[in-house]
Amino acid sequence: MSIVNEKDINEQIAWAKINADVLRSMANPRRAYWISVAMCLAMIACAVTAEVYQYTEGMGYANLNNPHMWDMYIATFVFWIGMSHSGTLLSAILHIIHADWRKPIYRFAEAMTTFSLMTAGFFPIIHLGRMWNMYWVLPYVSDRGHWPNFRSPLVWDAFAISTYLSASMLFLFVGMIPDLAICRDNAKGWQKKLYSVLSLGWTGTDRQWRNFRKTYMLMACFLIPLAVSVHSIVSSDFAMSIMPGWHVTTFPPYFVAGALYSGCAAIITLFVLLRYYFRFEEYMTKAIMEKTCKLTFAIAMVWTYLNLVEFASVWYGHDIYSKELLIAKAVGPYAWVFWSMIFCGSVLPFTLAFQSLRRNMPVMFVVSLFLNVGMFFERWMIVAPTLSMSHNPHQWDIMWGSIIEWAIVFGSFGWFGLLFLVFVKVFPSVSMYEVKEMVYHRRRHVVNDEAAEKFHRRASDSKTGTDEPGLEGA
Amino acid sequence: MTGTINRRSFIKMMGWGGVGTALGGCDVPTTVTLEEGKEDVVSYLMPEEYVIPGVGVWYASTCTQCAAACGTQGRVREGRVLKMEGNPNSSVNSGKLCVMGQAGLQGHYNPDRIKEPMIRKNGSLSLVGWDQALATINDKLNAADGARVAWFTGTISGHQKVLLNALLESNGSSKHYVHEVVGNKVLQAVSRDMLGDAMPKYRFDKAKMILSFGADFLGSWMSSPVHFAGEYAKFRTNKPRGLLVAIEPKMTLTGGNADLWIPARPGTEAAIALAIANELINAHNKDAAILPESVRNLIGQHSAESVAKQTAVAADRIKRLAQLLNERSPSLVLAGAPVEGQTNGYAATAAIMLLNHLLGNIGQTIESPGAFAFAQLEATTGGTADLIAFTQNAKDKNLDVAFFYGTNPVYSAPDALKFGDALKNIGMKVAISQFMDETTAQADVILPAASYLEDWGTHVAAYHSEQPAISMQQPLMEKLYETTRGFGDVLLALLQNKNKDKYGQYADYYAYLRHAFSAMPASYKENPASEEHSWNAVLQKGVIKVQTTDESLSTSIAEIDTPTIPASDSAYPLTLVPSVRLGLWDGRHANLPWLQEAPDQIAKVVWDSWAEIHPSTAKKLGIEQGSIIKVSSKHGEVTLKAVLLKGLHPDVVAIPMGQGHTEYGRFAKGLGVNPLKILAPEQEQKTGELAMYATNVKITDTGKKDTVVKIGSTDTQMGRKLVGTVPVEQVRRTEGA
Amino acid sequence: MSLENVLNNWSKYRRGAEEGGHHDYEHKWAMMINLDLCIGCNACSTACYAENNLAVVGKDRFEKGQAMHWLRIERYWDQAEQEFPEQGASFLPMMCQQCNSATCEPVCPVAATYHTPDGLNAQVYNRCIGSRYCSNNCPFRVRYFNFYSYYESSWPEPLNMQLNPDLTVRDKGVMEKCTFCVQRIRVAKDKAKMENRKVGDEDFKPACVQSCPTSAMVFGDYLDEGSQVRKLWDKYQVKMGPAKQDKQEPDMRGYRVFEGLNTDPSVLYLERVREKV
Amino acid sequence: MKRYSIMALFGDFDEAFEAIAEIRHAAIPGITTDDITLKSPIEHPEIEEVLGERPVHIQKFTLGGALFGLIFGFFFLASAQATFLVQPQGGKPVIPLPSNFVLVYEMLIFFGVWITFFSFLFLSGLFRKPHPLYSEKVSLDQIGVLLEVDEDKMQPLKELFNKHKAVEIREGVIHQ
Repeated sequence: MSIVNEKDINEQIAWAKINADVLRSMANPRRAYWISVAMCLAMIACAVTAEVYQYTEGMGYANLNNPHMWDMYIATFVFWIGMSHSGTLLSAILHIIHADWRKPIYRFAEAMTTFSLMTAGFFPIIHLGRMWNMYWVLPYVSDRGHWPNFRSPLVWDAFAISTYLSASMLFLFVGMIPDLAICRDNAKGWQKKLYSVLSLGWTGTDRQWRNFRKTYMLMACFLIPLAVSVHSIVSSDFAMSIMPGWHVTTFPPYFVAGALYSGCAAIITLFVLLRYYFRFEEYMTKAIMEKTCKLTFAIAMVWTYLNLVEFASVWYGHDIYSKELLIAKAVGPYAWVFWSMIFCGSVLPFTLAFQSLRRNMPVMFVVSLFLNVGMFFERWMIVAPTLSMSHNPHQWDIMWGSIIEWAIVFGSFGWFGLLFLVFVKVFPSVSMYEVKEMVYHRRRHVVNDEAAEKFHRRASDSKTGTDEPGLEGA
Repeated sequence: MTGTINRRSFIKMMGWGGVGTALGGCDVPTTVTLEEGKEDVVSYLMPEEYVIPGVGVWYASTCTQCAAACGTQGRVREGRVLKMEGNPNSSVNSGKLCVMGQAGLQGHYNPDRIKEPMIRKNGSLSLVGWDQALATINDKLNAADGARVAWFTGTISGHQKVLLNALLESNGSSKHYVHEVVGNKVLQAVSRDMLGDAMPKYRFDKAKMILSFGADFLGSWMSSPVHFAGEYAKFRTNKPRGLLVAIEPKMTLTGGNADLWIPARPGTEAAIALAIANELINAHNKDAAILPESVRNLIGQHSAESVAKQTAVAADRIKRLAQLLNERSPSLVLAGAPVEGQTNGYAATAAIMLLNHLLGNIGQTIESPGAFAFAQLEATTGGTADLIAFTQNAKDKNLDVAFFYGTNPVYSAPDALKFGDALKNIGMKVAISQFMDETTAQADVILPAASYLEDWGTHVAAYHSEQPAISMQQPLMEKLYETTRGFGDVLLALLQNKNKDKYGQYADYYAYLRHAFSAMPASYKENPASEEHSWNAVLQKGVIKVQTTDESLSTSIAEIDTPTIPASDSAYPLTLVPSVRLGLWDGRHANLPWLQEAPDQIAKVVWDSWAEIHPSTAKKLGIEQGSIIKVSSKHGEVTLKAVLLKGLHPDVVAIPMGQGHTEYGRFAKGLGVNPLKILAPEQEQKTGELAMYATNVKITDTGKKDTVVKIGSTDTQMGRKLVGTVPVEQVRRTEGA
Repeated sequence: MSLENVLNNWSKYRRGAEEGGHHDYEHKWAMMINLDLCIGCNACSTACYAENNLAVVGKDRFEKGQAMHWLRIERYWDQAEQEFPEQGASFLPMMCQQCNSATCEPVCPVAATYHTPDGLNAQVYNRCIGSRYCSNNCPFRVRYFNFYSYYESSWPEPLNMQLNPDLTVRDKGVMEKCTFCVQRIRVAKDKAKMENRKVGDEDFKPACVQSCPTSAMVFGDYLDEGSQVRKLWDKYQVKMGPAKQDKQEPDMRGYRVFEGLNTDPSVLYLERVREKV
Repeated sequence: MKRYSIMALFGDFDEAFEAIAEIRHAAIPGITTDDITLKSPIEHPEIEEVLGERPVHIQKFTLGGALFGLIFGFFFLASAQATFLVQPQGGKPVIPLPSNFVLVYEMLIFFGVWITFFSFLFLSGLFRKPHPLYSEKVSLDQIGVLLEVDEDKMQPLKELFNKHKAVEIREGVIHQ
């Protein structure tokens, strides 16, 4: 079949065109852009209104009650944190394993990481009863000799998230410097000033490139364990408790898998959108989409497996509380959420197994959305059922999110969208220099083996040459 | 408890307390400057001995939340009373206090209290001063024929009663109606006839077994819950541990703590009792000779088998009960409201009482309280007969002036009695009340009463515990509203109008009490030399223990006419049980938020009315938890939520009293329904009491549904060990119980 | 210098509860509740409302499950299968169990709930930021959160004059729970200190224990060999501390709720007794 | 003698490679690869290798940062816990290793990343005005070879560059 070994990218593509295309995507927004910005702002307005009301009137209006102390906000928090793992996966992991098909799409993935983190960060704060004291969670030197309680997974969260946010922002920024230089070279007026500052005087000298390469690799190496640890720590918010359904050993890997899963799904969504909006067909090719889908499918299966592991270990275990809860999840009032989670999370991904579907952008768009819906359900199923029926049956209670909660969750998507929209207009959403590298190397190694051959011979010659003394002086 | 206090410094302390309240309290103290000269600057540097800021002092008093007359002590800090607790010196409650007593504070600090006297001028109430109000009343009294003046009160005792009687006397009136919805008048009548004492002493601590026919002694029975709870504790901690069996239509608090709870339709208890008697005589050859011929025949007609058919209580179970009663001697057989509340309640109660005679419990577990030294102070307990009598009198236009105090007949009278219409025939209705309750709202003259925490008084418990006593009531803080007056003061004022020379000498009710105390025999004074000292001692103790002369009970068994089991009405197949909540009581506490929010002990519902239905009945009627249903009798209907409870006889629907107020302040108004309204105006033949358990009702589903506001999500413990239960045998082995 | 402190006391700071933790307890307040005597009358609960300024939330908020009863009487029917509950109801007064290995403590991000030298599980309102993790991690579900500012709604003038000045009225956003009437403990300890003697059984009782009409509750210092509560714990052969209880007489009454979770509660319950007729 | 800076721009990277290789082979005496600054739009490990050993030191700083995070992190936590003794015990020790390890791990990464970043900023010769001869072409698709040489070297260099089809040769006087 022809399409099977279709190239990830056309290596004959001219570099000037790469610059041009990407820079074009940053220039003069279309009407659609402004409409989406307006929509995002409207969504944010909803959330702000709801939050102001809740702040002044009290948390009670979020339908929280004695057993249900967390629910929606924390579920959404976990959801956004999960979303943030995609960028790291693509840019860091694929970078160190030299999978160069990541190059056209990692930039926006990384941006997504940063922005979903910035969104996630809101929720632990919003859900606080006295959010104006939130900084008490941080270990600052206080004249009262107060410290946070370092035992609390919530404090771990604070550490992990701040680390992850700063690290991934740096990673995103460092990776963008050469492109910012390109922008600088092509921009005029205030933009020129802006990019001159941002590009830190990058001129692409060999010294800059050498240090850049090393830095980027080192950061990637840091980011991978960090990403894993972050979601493990988020999972320990639950796993460290003694509550049935939370006190689960497999939670850290389960959360990480779920995170990568929702992240990948989100990448597919944005992949399709950018490809359509900015006509990036040449960079975000179907071949790359296919690779992304395969990756997603693999992760989906890992997630499914971990689900089964959890169910099995509970089912055959002797913890009556957890078992009770597991059954309640499947048949209780939250059952429909549970089963739609299973469907979206474990059944739907099989569409990714079919090439024809993988190559069908609209289908992938819809599927990816549903995958993320499933992931949201998963988060709800993690948080709510345990609260609704834990050890003491006297306090069992079923609760659904209130309008306030929904408004804030809704608005968080607006906030994320806004950040992303701003990003794609201010920064190159496709890494120009890396696409050039990709093209360059492929042209050398893949297309023109002969040239590559010659190249290498020359190189070796020149090496041996240096070893000969005396020539210098002559 | 407290250091010695004398009146002067006590009152001074009250003064300080007042200032403390003004400056302290809960809100931010306003900055006070001498320049303004508006407020006084109060230095806390040299405080009075009794108002050291931050130090709470306990003062003894008496609880009037129900008729039990428990001794209390209130914690006073910076002149505010903050917490009520039981007074250890009182043998009624020996230091304990029930929900109602705890919540008394909220009656005292209630935001809906009446602050000033009011007079109804052409329909609408207008504020007036005390002088004018009293003048109006006195004019009317002077004009009115004394015989047409009536007083309508709740249970009353102590010197308030003395003054009231004096007042009635001076009016030449004998019309004093005492009304309590929760009372045991029928039982009292039976006890008087069969034991020679209306209120004998029940010795739970001696009893090895208690068989209760609807006698909710942990709740409403003899309206002394705290006392009997204490007795119950003794009964249970005895060795061997006492056995409690409850036979009742709806599971009361007592039934909820029984070893065996047997549901019985109201009116069938007597038959069961007679069957047990039958067994005792025939199977356990108890001496039937003490019974009159007719009674023996009556018992003869009630074999376990035949009764089993009538009452659906298994024959062998009746036999077993008889056997247990025989083994566990001495025992106690008690009759309560469901038995009394029948048209033949007297006979039924008697039939149950005679089991005590058969079992020889008289003198063993039922003793005479002895003669109380101060008869004039003894409590006049209330019932519902007086309500009916009063209504009749009013209907017949026999009343010109009626005083209402400590009871709320407009609320508690069944619609069928047409009490409201009857009131219209009364020329002047005077209400001495703390709150604008339904009755007060109908009054022409309203006198704002001081709360029981602001008032002086003496009380004598209707039911005499081990140590009969006069319980002292003293103000625990200065009046919240200067314009309110204590009941005693009002009576005194009225008396002074009638009988100046005798009562003019008393500046106020306090002075009268001091006088009355000084008149008491020297034996009641700690230090006969010093009047002052003795008085303070009494105030500190809170009780004056009263000697009683030993007496023994008579055991006369009169004729008992056959207790007939009420025929079931096919149109109205269910019997209505207006149950009493330990908390809202007869509705008088519905305006106390703590009690509204305290879940019902059995149903665990809050802030609402509900109809308790047995699941099997509900199934038949297609009703679920929370269905909005109509409960209708021949005399009216109420619409409320259904609550499914297993602790109920299937032929019974129970609606707790206390809600359904149309007045009575923000916390009570418009909440739930009042089951008393739909009661049939049936009367107990002998005593004329209202037969409260003799109303047949039917249920219709409105199809609507609503959530029941309650605590507790599951009925069972879901396999966890939250409340462990062990058989008594095991405890006998390990603890020798 | 704290680093010095770390190095000097390293082994001490590494000690867990079973070795008595990093400091020795002055007192260990404990309770005993005889469920055979508990008649479920609510007196204790209302006493708690009066003593501890508990907010009355009203019908709607009660319906939403936002009630603030620190001490609630749980009622269960044990004979689910039978048509009538012939052995009556099972009442369980449930308040904060003051666990010695409290699960709420380690999860609080700001150390607003911690263990006092009295063995109490204290809640510092001022420090609480309302993350509500403690409540989520409490198997007894006895922590109550101020979802609203109740001082505005619950005590209309002059009801607020009843508020107990010995403790605060909590504002919205903080967690609260039973304190074993810590304000009474405070007063009693100060008094005892002034008279330089140990705090005894008779010095004070929590409001609930004081009010109980059947005296089903007993309170005292577990560390005081002479105290009534200690005698009872010993009598019923339940020890505080060890994860595993070994009773010489296994049939002896006395258990702690959710003993298996090993939170080591300070409240001992005695099984209720029923006689089969 | 005058000193010039000269930059040749190559469209074909191989030619640029050739040119550098030639200079390396001392085509023009006195000019070595050390004088060369390469300006390229993309990374060129393979071209850079002709420029000879040009070491990078970032990793050392990274290691330092990470170790700092590790050691400082632990003692920071431990001493905080040791001063703040009224912290929740929950039956657990004052200084609980498991939870501290989690936090120390985060701090290790935190400091590691930041130090790496800063060392990158300082070691990679950023924050400089673009060289006067800098051309936007470099950021597009051409590779530049920049040298600073004395007047006499200019001519041979130009020839060398032209020989290798330099697209453009820019030059400028540095100082007289």
